[in-house]
Amino acid sequence: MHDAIAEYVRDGLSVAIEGFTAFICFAAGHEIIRQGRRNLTLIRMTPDLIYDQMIAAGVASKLVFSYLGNPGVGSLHCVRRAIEKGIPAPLEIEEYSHYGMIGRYTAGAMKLPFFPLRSYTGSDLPRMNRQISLVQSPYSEERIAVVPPINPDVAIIHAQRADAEGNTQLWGLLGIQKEAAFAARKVIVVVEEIVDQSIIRADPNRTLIPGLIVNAVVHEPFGCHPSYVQGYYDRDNAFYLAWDGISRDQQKTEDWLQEWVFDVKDRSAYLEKLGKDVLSRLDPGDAPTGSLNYGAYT
Amino acid sequence: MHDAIAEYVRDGLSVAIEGFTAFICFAAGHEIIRQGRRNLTLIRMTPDLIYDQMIAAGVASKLVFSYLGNPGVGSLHCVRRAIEKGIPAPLEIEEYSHYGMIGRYTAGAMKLPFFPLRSYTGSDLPRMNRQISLVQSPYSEERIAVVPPINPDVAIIHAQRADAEGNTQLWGLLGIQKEAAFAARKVIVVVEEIVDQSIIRADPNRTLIPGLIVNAVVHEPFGCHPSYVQGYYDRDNAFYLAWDGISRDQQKTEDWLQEWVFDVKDRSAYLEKLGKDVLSRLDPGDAPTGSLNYGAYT
Amino acid sequence: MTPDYTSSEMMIVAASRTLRGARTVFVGVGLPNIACNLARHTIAPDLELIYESGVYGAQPARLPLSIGDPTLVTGALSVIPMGDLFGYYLQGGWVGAALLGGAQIDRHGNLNTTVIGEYDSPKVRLPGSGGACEIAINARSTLIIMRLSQRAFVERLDFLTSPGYLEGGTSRAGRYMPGAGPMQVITDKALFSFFNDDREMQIDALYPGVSIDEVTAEIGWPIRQHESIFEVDPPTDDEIRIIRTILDPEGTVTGRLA
Amino acid sequence: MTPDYTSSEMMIVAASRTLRGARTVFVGVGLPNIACNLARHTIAPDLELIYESGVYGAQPARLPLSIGDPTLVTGALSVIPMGDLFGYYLQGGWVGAALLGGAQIDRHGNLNTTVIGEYDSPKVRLPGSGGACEIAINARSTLIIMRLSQRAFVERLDFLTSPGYLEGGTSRAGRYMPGAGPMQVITDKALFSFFNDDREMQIDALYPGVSIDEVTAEIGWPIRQHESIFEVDPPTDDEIRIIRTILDPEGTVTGRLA
Repeated sequence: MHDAIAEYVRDGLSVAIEGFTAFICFAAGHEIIRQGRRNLTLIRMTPDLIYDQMIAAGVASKLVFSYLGNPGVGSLHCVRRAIEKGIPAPLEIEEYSHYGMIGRYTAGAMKLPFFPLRSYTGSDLPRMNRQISLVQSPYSEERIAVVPPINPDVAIIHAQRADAEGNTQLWGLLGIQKEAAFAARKVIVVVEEIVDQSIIRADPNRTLIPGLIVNAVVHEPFGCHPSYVQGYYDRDNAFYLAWDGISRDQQKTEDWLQEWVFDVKDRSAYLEKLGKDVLSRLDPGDAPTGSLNYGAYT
Repeated sequence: MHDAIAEYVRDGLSVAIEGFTAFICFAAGHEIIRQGRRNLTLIRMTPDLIYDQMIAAGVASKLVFSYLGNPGVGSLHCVRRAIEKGIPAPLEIEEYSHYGMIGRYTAGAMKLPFFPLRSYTGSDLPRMNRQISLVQSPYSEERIAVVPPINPDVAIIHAQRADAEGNTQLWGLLGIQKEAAFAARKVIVVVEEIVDQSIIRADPNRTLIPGLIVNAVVHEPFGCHPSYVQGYYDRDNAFYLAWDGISRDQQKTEDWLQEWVFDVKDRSAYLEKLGKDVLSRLDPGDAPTGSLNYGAYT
Repeated sequence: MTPDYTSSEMMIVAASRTLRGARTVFVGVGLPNIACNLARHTIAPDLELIYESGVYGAQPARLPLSIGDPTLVTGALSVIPMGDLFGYYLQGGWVGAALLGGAQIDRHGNLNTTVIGEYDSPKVRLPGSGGACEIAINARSTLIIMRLSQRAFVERLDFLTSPGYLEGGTSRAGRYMPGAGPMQVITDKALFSFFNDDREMQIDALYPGVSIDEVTAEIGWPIRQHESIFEVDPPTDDEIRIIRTILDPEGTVTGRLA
Repeated sequence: MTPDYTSSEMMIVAASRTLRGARTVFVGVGLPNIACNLARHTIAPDLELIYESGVYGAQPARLPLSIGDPTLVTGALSVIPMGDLFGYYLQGGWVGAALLGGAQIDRHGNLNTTVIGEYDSPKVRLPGSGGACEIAINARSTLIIMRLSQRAFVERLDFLTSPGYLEGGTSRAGRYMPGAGPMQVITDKALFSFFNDDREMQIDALYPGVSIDEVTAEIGWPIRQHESIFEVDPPTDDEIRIIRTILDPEGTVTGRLA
């Protein structure tokens, strides 16, 4: 992880750590904080706790997003503090709806000049964000809203498993990870397990991201805690609740960052500090899919 | 099958039997021929043998497509005869490239006024098909090609399995089936197996078509022969080769239709006539996926 | 006599009853989630829950903590990329009803979830649209769930995030907004609709024991009243039993919001 | 001395050699399929095969009979909807090289696969574009494989299905055509390129034993010649062995096309 972040996430670049509620790679976010990156443009539909922490640590100068919330809990206090009071530093924002962000990633991935969507009619959003525009349909009177492509410099995607070349399989909430990866100039894949390529090839419809577009594969078990990985561990909701208290205060937030990010060397040290009890509390139990037949066709 | 076709496929409607090389529901096509439908608009990226047979039988007055071929073999002689000589009846055509057809289905499914794609520049296709148009991007000088939505009256999709409500799972070539189903006004799903809903729910990422949009579920094992169903049976390539000979002659074609469509009551009778040896020759052998864990999360 | 249910429970029950016979509902967590699940247990047994996280036909084995809870994935009918959910399901016209909320609402059912104060120097920065803007435009109808208060029911929004009936009347017509707009506003004291030519919010019904004055006092404009306001039936024993024993046995939602 | 290989085998070998070091190739069945697999066994071991049917990284266990053969699915790295293949892979810029063919080609590498004669009253109705039109525009480069003949190498196409260099020169520039256009035309007698300012087809190399006159006789316009035409190396023993023992042991492709 250290090397992948050091090589691809440079000061001033745009970075998308994606995963909707699930698969949020806190390990990568913490490593970016630890390496002291500055002036990043952070892109994410739902900034979640990971960007709350990164913004509190001062890595970002701009945020592109569609929903600011601690899911199921409340506000992202650090992001609000940056927007409302410029603490620890002013934060430029560029704001869309969910489908607008989805459209931006999709257009970026498909190298389209724009993505059309039925949204924004009557809303104040286009007034505040001039990137949202309109296009006249040649087939009717309709003028439809469009958003421009987005191509992050780096996308970081967490998944259950990949082979050594980065052919990546994911099940559960697929979010916008495929689109973000294809839209990005560089892709870092972080996985719970690195598996033999034969396992990937045994179920090719499950492959969301091909190794072709992947620049680095990082093996980082429990890399999403306190977020979750379907079938591997549950969300640590106690932490999401606790963060609501910690994050209301900049000093308390900085103390937390010191203890849980700067003072731990890497993800292994973080997990050791967290303790086995927490991880075993998050065991999801079993719900197997069963096996299918693709046919040998020899 | 008889009832689903009788209820939803009426004279003069537009029908899309989709599936790219794979999952082509010959059982539905034959039933449409048997019921003597007329003036259908047939929509399909690759008309394949099924539309060759249907057009030779005189069910269609128009064809919307992107590639006319007997895959891996050669021409579709019946379609050519209709276009070149008006036999058995003149056939209007409306022609796109593959991505153009994909875009039409996608816009139809997403209720978009148009779908933008980087194609057609310098090609004669837009001259012959005025539906292909251009749209000015608000973000650059680019004028990009667009195609209009298509919404077939009926889509017929074959798959490995569905539950009784039509929640449908499919693995192998996914083609454009999801888009065609969502674009259509009515959807008929034809499956090799009807399974308990718990089997569908055990692997929710595998569900391509939700029962919500399905009007009829038909259980028709081997319903795709001579096409194939991944993991269930192989393509009957001997028939694809034989068709090249049969289809060169309208009389021979009509004799074949008499013998294999009109003179067999339904798919069971067809399979019985075909014989067990053919079906066992098409057994694909085993290539299992293995089972995954979604986690119980109770 | 103190009623043996909380105002949150009454809201849940009222919301669930609006889903009678519905086939699909686009749902958030918390109170709306319980309302939808209550409807499945009572007057809409075929109701399928759709979450913007990409889940269709969820069957949660526990109370979901967010719209991205893994318990919504396991056992669902279909789990898909968010682009498919917004493109094929929502924009495709397959979302029957959608539940929305907000920090502010105006007389035409327009919602603000973006900011209190100026956009560029906000007093309170709210979450933003999420999917609400396109849901408000594309869902066949929307149901709005909010607690009554002068701060929330305002003469003028600080920011229009998600359109209701815009300027009222026929403002939605001819603007390629496929959905019909808000059908009902469900609060902790009364139910409102927009069933008039101006598409202006009106009091349709009061919860048991609530007076008109208690309602109008919480609204920042002179609220219209339907000519014959009725009283909502209180929760049935069955509804309360399902909420308390099946849907929220620990009172996480009903307790917190009460 | 009769050479111990067929012209089909020479074409396959020549096509495979153009893929040296390539990472991805968009491939059809038949001769192009064998050429790509030969490249994987020889000079492009990391080459991944992409099929428009939605397959990336195929590892066919038998000779595929069509681009939709189930043997391309089983054991592939990824199998996806066609919209993703055309949108994310092809238009996204991830297809390095693509093999195309056609019934007619002109001096600027434009291809006709639609019709011989008038579009509205065709002498021969051909298959049409399939994916070729967008492949010709978006693939980083294309390789054209066709047998030489006066009927195929024509002064004027009956229909322009898939653009090469259009009117030649810089015609592709400024028209939002991300791909560079045709790099090479591989025939049964000679190799051609477009490496000149006019982007006009020129003879670069002859197969062993083929004369310039045999080539020019099959081309419907005065064909340019590179100033130093070279002779292509004949197939190596290894190349022939791989074709005959591994890729097409029954001679289905090499035999049929020979």
